Amino acid sequence: MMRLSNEDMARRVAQDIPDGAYVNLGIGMPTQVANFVSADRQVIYHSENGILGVGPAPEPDKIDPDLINAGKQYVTLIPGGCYFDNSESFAMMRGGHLDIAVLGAFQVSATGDLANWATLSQTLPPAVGGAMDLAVGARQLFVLMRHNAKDNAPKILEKCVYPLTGAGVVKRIYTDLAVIDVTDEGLRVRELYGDNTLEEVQALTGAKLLPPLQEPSAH
Amino acid sequence: MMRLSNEDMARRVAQDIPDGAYVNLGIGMPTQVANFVSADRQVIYHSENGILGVGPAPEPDKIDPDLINAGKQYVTLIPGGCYFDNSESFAMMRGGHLDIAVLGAFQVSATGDLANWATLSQTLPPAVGGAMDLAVGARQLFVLMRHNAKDNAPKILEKCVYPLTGAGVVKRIYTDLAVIDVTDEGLRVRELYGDNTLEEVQALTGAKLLPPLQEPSAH
Amino acid sequence: MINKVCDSLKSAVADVHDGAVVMIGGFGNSGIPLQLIEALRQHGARDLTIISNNSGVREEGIASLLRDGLVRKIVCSFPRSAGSVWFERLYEKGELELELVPQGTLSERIRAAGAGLGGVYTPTAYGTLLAEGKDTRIIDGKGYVLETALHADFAFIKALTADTWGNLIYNTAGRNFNPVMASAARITVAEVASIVEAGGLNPEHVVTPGIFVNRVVAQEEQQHDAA
Amino acid sequence: MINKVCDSLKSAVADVHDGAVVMIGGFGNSGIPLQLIEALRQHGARDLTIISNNSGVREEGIASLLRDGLVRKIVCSFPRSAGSVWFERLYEKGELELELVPQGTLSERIRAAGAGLGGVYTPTAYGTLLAEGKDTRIIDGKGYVLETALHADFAFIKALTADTWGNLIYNTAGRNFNPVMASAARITVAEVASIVEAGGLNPEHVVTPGIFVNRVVAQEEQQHDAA
Repeated sequence: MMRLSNEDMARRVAQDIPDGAYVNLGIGMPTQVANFVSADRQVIYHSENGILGVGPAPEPDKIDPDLINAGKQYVTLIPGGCYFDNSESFAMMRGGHLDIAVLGAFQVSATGDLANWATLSQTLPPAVGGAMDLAVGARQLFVLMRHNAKDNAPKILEKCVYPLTGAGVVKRIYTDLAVIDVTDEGLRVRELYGDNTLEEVQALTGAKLLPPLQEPSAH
Repeated sequence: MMRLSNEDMARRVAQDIPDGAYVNLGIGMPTQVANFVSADRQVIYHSENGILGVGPAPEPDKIDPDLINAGKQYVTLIPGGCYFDNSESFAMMRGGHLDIAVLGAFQVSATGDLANWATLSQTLPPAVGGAMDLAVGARQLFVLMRHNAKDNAPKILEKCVYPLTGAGVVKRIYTDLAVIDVTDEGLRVRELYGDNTLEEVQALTGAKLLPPLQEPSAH
Repeated sequence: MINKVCDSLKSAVADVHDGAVVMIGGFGNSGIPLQLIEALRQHGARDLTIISNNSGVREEGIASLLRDGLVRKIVCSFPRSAGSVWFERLYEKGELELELVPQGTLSERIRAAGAGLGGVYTPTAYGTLLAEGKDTRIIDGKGYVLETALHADFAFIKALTADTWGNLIYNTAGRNFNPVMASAARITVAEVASIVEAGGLNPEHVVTPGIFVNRVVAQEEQQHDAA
Repeated sequence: MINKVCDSLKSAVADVHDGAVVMIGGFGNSGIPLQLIEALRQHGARDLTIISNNSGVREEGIASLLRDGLVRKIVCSFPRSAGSVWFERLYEKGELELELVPQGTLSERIRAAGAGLGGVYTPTAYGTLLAEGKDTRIIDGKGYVLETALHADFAFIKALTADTWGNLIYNTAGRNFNPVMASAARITVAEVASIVEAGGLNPEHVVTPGIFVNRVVAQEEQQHDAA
């Protein structure tokens, strides 16, 4: 089977970020998406700590210690960006002003439930951050994650086992095997990478997958 | 009986505005209070449309059409003042950040209910503005009004007849006859002007007045 | 590439439909998008719901929409002021629905919509006529009224300067309802005195981030027509 | 005459009592009032409730208060991060109470306190563990959770420049929780890099109006002690 690298997964999501979009990229793999958005598109990245227009990492001698992204990395501001406080930042997120949020996940359910903030493990104290606000607020919530956990357990399930971040919030799932839409009918495969078949991907998935829709004829 | 002029009533309130206070003065007579605050006190006037540090009227050639107070009069900004939007302005009012608000009133009740936005007349369509927000939010709400209506009807009543602006919100009433505190025991006269007697003022008042407290002895 | 600048006031309001809910910024005569209102009047969409602090005076601003019979309902804190003749006339004839909202509750309900909240518990109006029929709740011994979010199809606002990405700064007390309304409408249109390139505003000084603004239009030379 | 400037960090925190509820601004290492936190640590008030987005890393900031055993409870969105050893240690031993709040709900609850609201209905956390035991409500077909106002005795915040009346401006993303916390405490203390006279800040650029700030204190020369 064809399995995309993390980099190629981020590249694939980047193709679906349109020109002019306001986008929040979650901590970790989602942050990489920005590296692969086509240079002919202007995308405005939001960071929950209070930035619109997040730019690339600064030169080492140009670091502003206050100017970090949500992952606590030093960043810059692009021309046309601006700053605001946390309550306004989350008003943007919760109020449906972001076109797209891309988040990682532990599990996604057939009805678009997202679990990405806690496992069932009791060894770590909990922490939630801004994930729940993004989950309910972004106009389109994309999940970017490997199709299976390290032990090969499926991460796409009929019902999440881990505590939910949000219920019925995920719009599309990008994995290393496929792109899958969450629809009213259920999980519909949108794209299979390489020669991956629906049956192969289904075997690695804990929820029923629907086949891709036929492309409508062009006339 | 001694009846203060409107100007002297405003002057009397001004004596009770301390140095450093954040104050909102209602439209009409209360606005005059600012003219009489002692020059050795710095008082920061708030205007509900989004100004802290309202200054005097501008010279005619210095008018900024956007820079008006809540009464729609042209004003200026003093050094140290600032601008903000309406939602932040009302956060200040509602959130208990203003030390004092001075409002006019149609009626005040023995328990500090305030009626100043509507009468029982059906001839005028209603309008409420920011009075209800000031009423619930200011740390101390002073009412400045003539003791009696034009037809001599008392404006201080056991219970307001007109629709309420806020319930149990008034702290002190300044009229042309007296200064009256709203206390847990009831309305207590704080100060009688000139030779006005409690009996004379009581006769013009629609609620029971308690006599001034004896000054505590100095030792 | 992002460019939110509209080439005319007319095109900036062209998609306002009959029955639209329209927020209009301003307080008294401060910070009102008068040219957008005039474009809306000429556009002629009817049956509008207008959300604004005031209702216009004489024949100006919102008053001109009322006069032309374009408005079904007004959501307002202080509709009656010296010269608000069209509001008073229509209201008395029963031809205009009024939802009277305390001023701070008006801005807070608008903010709630922009911030994705369903509603807020405010102490304002508790125990008064304006709370009748509304849910109330005692929290820590104090009474509050539930006020729900107030959304709009369009917000017409006024700012001093925009950049091409819709970031806005204002002039003095001209901010008033404009920033909060920008956040609460499906389509926000800003009338501005001048437009600069993206990057032309200091990012520390931006008051309304461009994410809240869909269209920016420069004020045109004032036409002194007799409308 | 109004002058909110404190002559020392020590005097700025001197009245923090045992059991106080203290908000502390900052996000990660951005916009944290580190010198006020150190002054608070030296002051030594105990049994504190700390409201902050994070819990400090290594021995720095809030982590130093945890290490010294001054904190009873922490209200926080993301207490666990790389290096948050003191939080993890105390939490696992059951010596620290944690109230976990989604980040946007944290700032909205703080704003509600500052704005005099009793609470807000937020969609965040609806249908999740973090809504358990809380009132919920369906408004226009969508589920919301009631979140109540979060007040504090003290807010310690960090800004770039203050004037003597407490008006504040910030540096880039150093704003984060600082402006909203300023509004929600009985006493707000701002640690700043520089102080100017009232009138020295452009009134259009002020982010936190001075009415929300009780004390301003300039950062002192960094002492590289081994605390």
